[in-house]
Amino acid sequence: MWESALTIIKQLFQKPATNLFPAKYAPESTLDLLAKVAKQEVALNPPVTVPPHFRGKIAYDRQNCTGCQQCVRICPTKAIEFLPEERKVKIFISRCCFCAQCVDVCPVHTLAMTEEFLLSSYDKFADELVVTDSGELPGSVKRKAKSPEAEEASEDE
Amino acid sequence: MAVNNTEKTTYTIPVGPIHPALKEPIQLDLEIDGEQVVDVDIHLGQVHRSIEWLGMNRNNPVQSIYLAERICGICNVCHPFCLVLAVEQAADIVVPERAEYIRVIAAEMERIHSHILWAGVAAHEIGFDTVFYLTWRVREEIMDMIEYVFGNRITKAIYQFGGVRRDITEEQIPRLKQGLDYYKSIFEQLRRIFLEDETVKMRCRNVGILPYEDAMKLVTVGPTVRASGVPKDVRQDQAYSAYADLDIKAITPDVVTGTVVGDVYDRIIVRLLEVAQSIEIIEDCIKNMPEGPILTEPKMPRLLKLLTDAEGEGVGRVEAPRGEDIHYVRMEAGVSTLSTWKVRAPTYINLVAVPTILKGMQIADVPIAFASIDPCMSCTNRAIITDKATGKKSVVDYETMHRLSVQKTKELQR
Amino acid sequence: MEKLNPQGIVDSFKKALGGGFINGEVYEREVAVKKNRFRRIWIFVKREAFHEAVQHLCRIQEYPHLVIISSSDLGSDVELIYHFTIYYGNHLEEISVGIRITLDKKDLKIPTITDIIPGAIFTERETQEMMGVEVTDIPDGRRLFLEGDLPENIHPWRKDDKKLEKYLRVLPGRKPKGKE
Amino acid sequence: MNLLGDNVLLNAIVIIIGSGIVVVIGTIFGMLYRGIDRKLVAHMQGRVGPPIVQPFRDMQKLLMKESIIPRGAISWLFTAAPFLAIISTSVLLLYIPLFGQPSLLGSYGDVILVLYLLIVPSLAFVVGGFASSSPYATVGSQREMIIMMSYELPLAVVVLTIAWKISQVTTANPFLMNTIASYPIWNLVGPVGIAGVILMLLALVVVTIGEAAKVPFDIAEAETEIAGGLLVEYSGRNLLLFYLADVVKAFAMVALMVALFIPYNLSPYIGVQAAFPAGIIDALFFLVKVFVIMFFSVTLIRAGMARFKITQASAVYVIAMTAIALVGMLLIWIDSMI
Repeated sequence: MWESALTIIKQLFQKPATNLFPAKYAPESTLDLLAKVAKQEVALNPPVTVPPHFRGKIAYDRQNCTGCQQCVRICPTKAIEFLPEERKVKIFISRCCFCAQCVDVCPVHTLAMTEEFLLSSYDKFADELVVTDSGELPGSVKRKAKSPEAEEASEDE
Repeated sequence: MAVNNTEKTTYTIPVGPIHPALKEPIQLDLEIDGEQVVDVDIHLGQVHRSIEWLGMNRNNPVQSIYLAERICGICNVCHPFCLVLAVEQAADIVVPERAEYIRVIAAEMERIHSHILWAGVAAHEIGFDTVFYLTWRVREEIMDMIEYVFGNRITKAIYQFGGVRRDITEEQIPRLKQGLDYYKSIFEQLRRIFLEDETVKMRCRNVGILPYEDAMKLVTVGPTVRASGVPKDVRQDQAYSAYADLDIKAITPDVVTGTVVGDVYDRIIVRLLEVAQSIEIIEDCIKNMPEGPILTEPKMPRLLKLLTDAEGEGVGRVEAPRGEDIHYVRMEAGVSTLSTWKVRAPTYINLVAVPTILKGMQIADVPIAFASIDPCMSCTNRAIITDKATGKKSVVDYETMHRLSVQKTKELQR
Repeated sequence: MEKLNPQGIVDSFKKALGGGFINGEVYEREVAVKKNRFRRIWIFVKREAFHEAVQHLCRIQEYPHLVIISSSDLGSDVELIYHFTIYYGNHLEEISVGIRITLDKKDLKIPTITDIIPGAIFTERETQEMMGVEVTDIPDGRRLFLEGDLPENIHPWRKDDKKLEKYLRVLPGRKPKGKE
Repeated sequence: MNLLGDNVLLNAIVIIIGSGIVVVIGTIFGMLYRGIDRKLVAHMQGRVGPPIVQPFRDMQKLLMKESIIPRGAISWLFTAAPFLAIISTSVLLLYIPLFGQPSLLGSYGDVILVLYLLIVPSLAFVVGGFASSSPYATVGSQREMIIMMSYELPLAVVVLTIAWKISQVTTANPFLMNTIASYPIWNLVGPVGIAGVILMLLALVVVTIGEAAKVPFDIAEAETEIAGGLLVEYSGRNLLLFYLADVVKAFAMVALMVALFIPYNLSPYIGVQAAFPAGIIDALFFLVKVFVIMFFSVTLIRAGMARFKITQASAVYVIAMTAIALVGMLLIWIDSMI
């Protein structure tokens, strides 16, 4: 009994461990709060920081993609849809299971995992949940240079 | 209402299918007489998701790893570990030693977080919410370590046929060591809170006893059987992966109390000591982890081709936090999916022992006695059905099937 | 009975079962850096000698550890494997013993072993409902996982059982694919 | 306030309005103390916890929610029970001296009536539980009855001892709440008696948790065992009435503890004689006293212990607490001998 009694008294005066994201208490009306946040009158408490290799939302460098469909074939939840006419892909984040298998398998490294994890939305097919193009990726191998990996990957199929 | 013929009227009190204590989709029909539990009947199948069927029909083996990972929210290292071991035996893939060590580190980190999670839930079952919050706050440290090393708190996506997908680099090691030291420093306080608190002893001593004989006869596994004195532990008996190099000894309660009663209190002892054991195992693995590659076949197309041509069968047995977990896999040449995939989670077998544990208990003891086998229902249920239909012969498309089920629910409500 | 090596166990089975014993296989494998041995035995048995085989295994070790019954559909017949392990309890001593029986699809019956190992009740009930194998004089033959409203004659693990397609929910927004 | 003198009509009106005010203020402070209690327990557990006005938000939410009556329940009894609970706890407030002032009806009712009024809400809970025909509620009601009976014993022993001690000192009716408030027990006993009174205080602290139905003794509404026990079928307005009854009963019990053991007022010591400021100071001092008692008897123990089983709980009351109370009585009796 005394061990827990000691701990609770100590904790009474220590800072609580709860992370107060987004606000300390539930607001009277969430819409007003979000409106104020949009007008920068109120700042939300930041969420818990994520480590470097965190696997969050996918980023897709559309311009560099060769349309080899390896990612479409390997995706466990069939979250990547191939667009035959432009030979590009579209990724549905609502179905994605964040396993980063497509990132590993892509021969030209056009896919990468960002650190964004606030992905809630009312509509499965909303814009922020369907990744079509997220621009230049730091690590992606330029297609124009026809890197050796790309050739070796294509004759493997 | 199971009314039996004795003059004393007993009535059935349903615990489940969704019960605030169990938080798991299982239905226990307790037949009680006053406050005494006379008989228990178990109903399963409320959350069956046809994982085996998907593995046999839709997914290629690599995709099935991520399916296996989602069999259970807490123990999501043991299922892919089993599947990977089984398929490697079937397709005869050799795993590099460094990968073996990283796999064991992942498994032991999961055991620490799973046991501490269970300790918190057990404290909540007996109404000791302060300890519940304290334990889950202590658990945050291991979750941060897992997130730092594997990228995600829960779904670690580290297992691959023939090794692991990411390496534990040199600069990640200090963060791991710092976390382990934190656990060593706080372990003494946790032990005192759980094992020396009068109210915990009052609620856990001589509650939910599983005698040695019954534990052997009912083939229970994991901490539940070790608490009854049976030294059954797959890491010790049939050492797989890097466990063969480490000398693991199955933990039984007589290490601390000198006697074995086989009740909830003993299960707390076994699980707490296993957390300490896991800490040592991780340190050993980090110390003598050999250098070298982490994946025998990094090229995915070639790996898929190798798996499709594989022929044979394999049995993967792993000591999950809740007990022995086994996957039986059979592969046929030319078939891209696994032709047979049998998953047996530890709770599946421990459930058989639940009636023996619960008989004679008071209702107040049922949640803690049942939670003491650390049930994980999502592991145990894995079959088929997603929608109801009235068995019509013609092909039913999605809309009509939906209309049928809506119509059926209306009938039930009337 | 004192500890036997894997080959010794196979011979003792052959002696005990006589005609019912079809074949015995020993499988060994090195594990991890220190190359410790990992051993498994497959015993192929006829259905008539099956109950006797389990009793013989109980003579080798008083309470063998029954892991699971796995069943696979091989087209014309079904193969049941009873996964046991014996000599558990000390370091690297455990041997897993798999007793395998092939049953013809026309008469899928197997005697129960709950009289020897009461813990086998759940896995027998699951084999009964998933594969359609009828376990004779099983103490509690109710369905385990597929309670409720699934019709009785559906056995999900059967390869030839296409009644299941009807229950498949096709993903919204995607046309239903052909027969999977 | 002895208003019996002049005409009866005026007197009745004053009492009606007075009791209305006392009940409303008592409920508000009861809710505030429940909010403070939850906030303190949260911080003890390392959490931030809800704001102090959370009980008022719960009330608001429950008022909006629909009140469902289960098909198998005895509907009239099911809805009558919450009203019985709230009425008896409100009346309880009228008899207990609050905010340092003598209680509104102090001269009419005495301690025995207060003890009786403490039982009626528990009875209402039990009747509500049995009326809702759910197996969980039935088991919950059985437990509530057992707990109710077991903590009556130590409570009765303590109150009788205090009344007996006061009767030795004055000729006025020792059971009247006002006489108890005017003769603090601590000044009447010698050193040996002080030990007895401390023992009795300890027994009454444990009884307070039983009355407030908090963790070690909240077996009747054990959420993890019988899914909310008594109140499992209640929702909306009915649940709100039970919630208010529970809050007010806890507040009244702690106020009773203050009246029995710490009836002192601060104003004489500071020398503030004028009626109005003295009243304010006494009221504030009363609130501090209630907070201290609530912290040590309910909050601290609720955060530090696990829930007992029904057998253990009644054993604690019938055996342990009764023994402590009896030893306390013995000491006081011996003290009066010396």
